[in-house]
Amino acid sequence: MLNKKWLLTLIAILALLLTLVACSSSDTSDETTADETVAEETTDDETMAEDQSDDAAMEEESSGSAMDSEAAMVADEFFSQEQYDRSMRQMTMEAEGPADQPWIQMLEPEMIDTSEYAKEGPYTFCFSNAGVNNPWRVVGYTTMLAEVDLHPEIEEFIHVDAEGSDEKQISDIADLVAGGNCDVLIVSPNTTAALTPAVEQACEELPVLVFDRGVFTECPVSFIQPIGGYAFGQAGAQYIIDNCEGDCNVLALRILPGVDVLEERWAAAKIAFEGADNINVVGVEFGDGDNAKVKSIVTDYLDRFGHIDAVWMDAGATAVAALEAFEDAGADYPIIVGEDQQDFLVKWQENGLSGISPTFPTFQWRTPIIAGLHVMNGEEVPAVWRLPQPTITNENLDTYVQPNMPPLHYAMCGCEDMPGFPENWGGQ
Amino acid sequence: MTTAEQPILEVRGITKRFPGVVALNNVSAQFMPGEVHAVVGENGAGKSTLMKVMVGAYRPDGGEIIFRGEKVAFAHPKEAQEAGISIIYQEFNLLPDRTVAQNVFFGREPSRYGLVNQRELNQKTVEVLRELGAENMFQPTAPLHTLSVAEQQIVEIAKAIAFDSKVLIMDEPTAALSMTEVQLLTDLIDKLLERNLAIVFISHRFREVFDLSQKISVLKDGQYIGTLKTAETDANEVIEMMVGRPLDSYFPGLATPEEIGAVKVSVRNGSNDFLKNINLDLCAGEIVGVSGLQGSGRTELAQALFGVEPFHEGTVAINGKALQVNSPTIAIRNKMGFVTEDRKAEGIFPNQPIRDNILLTVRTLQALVKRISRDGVTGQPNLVSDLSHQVDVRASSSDQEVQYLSGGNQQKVVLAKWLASTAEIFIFDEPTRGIDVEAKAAIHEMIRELARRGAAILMISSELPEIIGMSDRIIVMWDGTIYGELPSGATESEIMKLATGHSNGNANGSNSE
Amino acid sequence: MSELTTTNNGPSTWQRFAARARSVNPIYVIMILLLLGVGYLNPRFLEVNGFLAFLRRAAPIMILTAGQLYVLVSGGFDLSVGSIVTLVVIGGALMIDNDPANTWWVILVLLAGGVVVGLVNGFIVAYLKVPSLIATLGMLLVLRGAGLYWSGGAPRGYLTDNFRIFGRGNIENLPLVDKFPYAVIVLAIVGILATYLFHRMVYGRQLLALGDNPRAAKLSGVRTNRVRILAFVISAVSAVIAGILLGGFSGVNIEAGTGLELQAISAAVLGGAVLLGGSGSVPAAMAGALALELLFALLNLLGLPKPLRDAVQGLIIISAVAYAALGTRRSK
Amino acid sequence: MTTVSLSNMQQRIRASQIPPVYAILVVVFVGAIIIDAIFGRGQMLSGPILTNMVVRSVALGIVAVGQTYVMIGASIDLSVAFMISVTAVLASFVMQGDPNKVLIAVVIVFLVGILIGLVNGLIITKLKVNPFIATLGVGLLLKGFLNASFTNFVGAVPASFQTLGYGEIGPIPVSILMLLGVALIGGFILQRTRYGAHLYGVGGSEEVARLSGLRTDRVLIMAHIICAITAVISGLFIVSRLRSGAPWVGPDGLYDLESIAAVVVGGTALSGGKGGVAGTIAGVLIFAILDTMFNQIGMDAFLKQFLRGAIIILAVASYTYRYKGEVA
Repeated sequence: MLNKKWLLTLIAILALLLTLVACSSSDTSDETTADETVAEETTDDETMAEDQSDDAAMEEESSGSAMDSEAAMVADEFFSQEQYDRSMRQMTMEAEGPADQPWIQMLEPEMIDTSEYAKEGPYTFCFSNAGVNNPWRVVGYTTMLAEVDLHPEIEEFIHVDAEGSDEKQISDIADLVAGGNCDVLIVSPNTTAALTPAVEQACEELPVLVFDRGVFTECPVSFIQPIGGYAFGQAGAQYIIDNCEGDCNVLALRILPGVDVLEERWAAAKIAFEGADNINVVGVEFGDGDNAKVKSIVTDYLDRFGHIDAVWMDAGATAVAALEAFEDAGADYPIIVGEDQQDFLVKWQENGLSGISPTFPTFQWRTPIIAGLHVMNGEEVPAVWRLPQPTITNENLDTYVQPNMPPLHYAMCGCEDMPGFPENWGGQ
Repeated sequence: MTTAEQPILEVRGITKRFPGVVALNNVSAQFMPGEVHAVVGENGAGKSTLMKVMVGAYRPDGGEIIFRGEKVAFAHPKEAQEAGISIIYQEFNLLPDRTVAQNVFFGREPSRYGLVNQRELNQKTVEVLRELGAENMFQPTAPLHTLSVAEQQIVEIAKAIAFDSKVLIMDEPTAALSMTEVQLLTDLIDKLLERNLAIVFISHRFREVFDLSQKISVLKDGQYIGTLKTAETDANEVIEMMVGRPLDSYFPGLATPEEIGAVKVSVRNGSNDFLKNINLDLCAGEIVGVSGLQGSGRTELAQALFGVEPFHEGTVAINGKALQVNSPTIAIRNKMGFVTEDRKAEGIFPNQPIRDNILLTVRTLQALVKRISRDGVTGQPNLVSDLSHQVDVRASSSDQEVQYLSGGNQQKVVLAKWLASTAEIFIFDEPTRGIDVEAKAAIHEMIRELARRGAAILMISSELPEIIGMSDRIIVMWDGTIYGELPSGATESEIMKLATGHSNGNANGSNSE
Repeated sequence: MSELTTTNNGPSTWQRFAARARSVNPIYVIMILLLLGVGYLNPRFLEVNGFLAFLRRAAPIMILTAGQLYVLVSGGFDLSVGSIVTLVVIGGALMIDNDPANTWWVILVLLAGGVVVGLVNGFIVAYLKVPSLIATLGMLLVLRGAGLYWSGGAPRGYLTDNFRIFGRGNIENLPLVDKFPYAVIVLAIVGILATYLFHRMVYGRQLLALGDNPRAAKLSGVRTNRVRILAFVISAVSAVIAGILLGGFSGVNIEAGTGLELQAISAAVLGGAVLLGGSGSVPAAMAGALALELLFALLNLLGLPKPLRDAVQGLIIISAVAYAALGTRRSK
Repeated sequence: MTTVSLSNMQQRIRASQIPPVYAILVVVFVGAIIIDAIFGRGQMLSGPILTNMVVRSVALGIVAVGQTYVMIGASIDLSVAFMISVTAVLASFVMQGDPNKVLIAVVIVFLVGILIGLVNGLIITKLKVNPFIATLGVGLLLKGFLNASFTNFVGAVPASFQTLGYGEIGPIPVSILMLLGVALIGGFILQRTRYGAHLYGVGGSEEVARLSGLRTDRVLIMAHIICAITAVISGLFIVSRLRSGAPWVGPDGLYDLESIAAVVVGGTALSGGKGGVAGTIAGVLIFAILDTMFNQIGMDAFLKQFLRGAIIILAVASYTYRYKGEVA
């Protein structure tokens, strides 16, 4: 029996060591990435902090470690200085096209010829969707279906849902291509890297349009995306930096790693925070988009640090949960970065918060259908169809609050004038 | 058999200790080829431990084992088997979802480079079965679960001798067999003796011990008491050696006519998938013995009465009131109790304390949301301790989990469970199976005592002496019917004739004295 | 407990104390140690209000674990509870339809729905004889699909404040504590009821017998199907209650229940429940759930990243079960 | 004699062991074609769609073969999803797109997989931890290890390695041949080797196996190692399809629960001792047919999930409902 006990202990220790080793090794790799990608002022900040008093040093240390934790890390492949610069530039530009129809506006378009794909109607449009597994995608997909209905020349619209699995989406795309019915293939990739080969294969057979998340290939006829994650992340971070008085404890909440759109948001925010001297990022956490987790995380941080002055989020779905954590703890509302979801907008308006909502607009789901029809008509489309990315601020908040819409409806759907609104979107 | 031969297997001064117990203390014995050597003793006397030491399942703390003239120390039963000592355990050790051949050669399949040679496997199986005279009974490729219990026993023996065994150890091989099947086993053993095997045989059934063996060794409390030649001794002498004192009588007396009361259970034309046209009356105060071969419908009769596999046709009346006993719950509500054959699988709750085992049945009569009384029921707060005294459970406390009790004590707990439910009609299926002599007598006494207090009792048993010794009336089943009824005092041969479907003349395979 | 022994010298007080100490489920010790650890790092946890706030957060998983224990003791698993929680949150919001007046009947409908799901689970296991691992796995998919289909993939409608009060609200201005979470009251009621039913009522004993030896239970008169189905109903209803609290705590969310089933099973096992049935304790299982939550809080306070929490959870449940398994073998 | 040969023939048919799940497979396939013909585009029988249907089941099929082993051994493995992730991540991390590193990467992932299988087996057999908890725990450990070390897609496999996922030999994709190979070898070992016979024995009754002189622990540990190996193969296939590995590829594919469901639908009992690879492959194909049909008729994803759950329950119930004993 003694034997078994020892075995148990041994395995326990082994496993613990394994995890510790894994953890520490990842720390080292973090440092290198951080060094490579992030401006060098950080190190100076840290050395300065060490000279201060014990308590402050503790805080600074934890802030330093927060920015060095895995959650704060930005992988090389997800950061591109060029793209970052492009986003920053485009945020200040006026888009081409009608301002009241942002889904057909474009920024810095490089038009390409598509006459090789021109074809007589009626058309079959195929759509390989990463999933309709969150409200953003539900609103987007509903909007896309409404757009399809606007065009009688689209006779059939085949939608295949990958249910959030890369492997399934690869098979789905192969199925659609093999079926031979599709005139256009629209892809909203589940993850960037994984879907690249499948999209490449599809490109050989038919015109492909990619939107929402990207792929590592330029073979699609057009890649449709709003200005992008950098702009989103930077806008929120900059608002916090500008509106925070004195030294400011900031909690950064992310959904999950590895999605380029989300990685870019954090990368830009990280650069902004590290460039500001009034910001102390006390934590960077993944909340999985789960309200309960986010609420628990925020509550724990409030317990740990006493006060949190601002919350930066890479996606607004859990913004309300984060705010409720402050309410429940009896703390003052923080400066908050949310998104264009109605529950957040309503809360923002009701409580007169200091907030900002960069958006990743759901109106982009209309664009692929429109682009697809351009391609079918042999009309020019931009190789990269860069859509504008409006931001909701304290000033224009009232125009986006729609009490008749469900709480998780996204205001920036561009769907208000479409047939079936608001019922098809769950409104009343 | 000649005694001039050398023993093929010998144990000398074997001692085996478990924490707190000396299971074997300096035990010695010799086993001769061509001889059946019975080892008897009460439960806990050390029989099974001795067998396990011989095949290397346990390592002895002292003493030595001599096999074919050489000292051996097996690390695992497999080593013993490879050397030529096979063991058949009490419970079937077969795989129901595998074929006969896969079972016979399980663990030592004929193979090359790890690949099983299927043809050779089946061929060898047929050969082994032929040696046992069973090659025509079933195919080597038949899935085991399609075989009858007796056929499975043959597979078990085939498995043991498939190796070129010199010694075959059988731990209660007849426990699950009925009488004709025991006869089959006897024939098999004769065949094995022709091959000059030494057979070591553990049994609680004296009939078989005396029928089969040439020698009897007795163990008591881990001590070797002595070895007797079967031909020169009798049951009384052996029992005296086993328990250390003479037992006057196996069985309590029968019921007197005035003790037998009104009819408590009455079945008319009862039939279901297993039973045909059952007509049966059970009276208060009497013990009705049920005899019959395995598969004759004995257990099915019990299950039908108790509502486990109810009668589809016919009528059942309890205390004169006709009712459908479609579930054990209904049976229990009508004051029936069922002490099942397989205590481990059907009787006890191993991880629950004694008290909850005893009180379970009475609690099934209560509403699910009734508050429990820890050691009893409302009005009888000390029911557990009362009943434990009554059936004489030996345990340190009623908190003790039943898994830690001996078989006899577990059976007493099961009995107490039914006493707690204030049953008046009891069905006992093999009530003393695998229980040692002393506990057996105690249980027999308890059954009779129940009858004296006015309970109606149906007792199924494969042991004819038990049937004859206990029953006020004997019914014999054959092929799903009650084939005949005999008064108390019937002889074994009378019972056997009915049990084999022959009301007169020579019963095939019957075993007269 | 000496009524059965023939030789009874009466154990000394010290022996009795030692025996009782040994019989205390180690999970309580672990829980208290974790609480002290958390309290050392953040004294707020040891204050009444801080602790109550923590209990409020832990209440859903503790309730879920109490319900899961019933199924575990019967010898089964209930993997569908996470989906039930999600369905409660989504369905609650849909049915309430932003009108606080609907809350009360919606809660009743949700509870009734829980009963139905439990009945179906139990029916599939008890009558169709599908092993519960598979039956409730299937039910997990069915409910998740149903919930999402019903709502079209995104919840519609808010959970009104009077619905959320159970998971989020406090009774204010009490003496001693200035606020007392409703969730803790719900937790206490459910905990006491579940404990009482399991440990003090006939049903608990029948359930233990069923899990320990189903065949023997049937032959002893236990209506096994009824007892088994009731266990699934209790589990499903506890999941509904947990869902109401969780929805109250965190609002509308389609991820609300994801992964909770495995966490509840782990917690019950930490509390000494034996998989495949026959042994378990409601308070210990709930303590297991609380200990798990405390552990997460501790790791968070230590600043350990989330991935390590998974690893530590894995390590701890393996160790706990191994410890119990080796322990029982030793005592045999 | 005639009766003997007749019964012999019957037994041969029984011994040829076409699992009953094939009846369900045929029904589902025919049903899917009919439904597709009515509501879909009637393309189910076209070559590319059929091929793709099988390719769809490669990753699940391979790991389900391994899951069959542990489940025949009356165990279960919930850690396969994370093993797949570990393999995918580690392989692409080591390869870094360099064809020369393929071999070393493959060796490493197999060693790691075998180690994990060994740990699973040791915890279950030596520490006597219930396999459900043991592999759940190991899965959590792997998850922690993965997420602590890698938060993204890391590295990449070289294009040559992607032949595994996308290559074709003649008209047949390499991946299908790989599934076929794993299934055949898996089935062969179970049906024709001593080890297979022993595994059935250990699953049927550990007691019997032990008393028959088997080292049951080793047999079961081996089953877990085999399962881990199939998870590694599956992971390599997935990473070759995805070009790069990420920690979530395994759990996102639900390979743990789906492989168990496929095995059980294929007729292997949770209680062990019977079943086989042939049934499992049929179970996997049933899921693939349903998936393809749902895609073809444009079924709502949520309804799909609903139906998948219902079908798992019904398929298993079709074997079990006649059983008389108690099931938990």
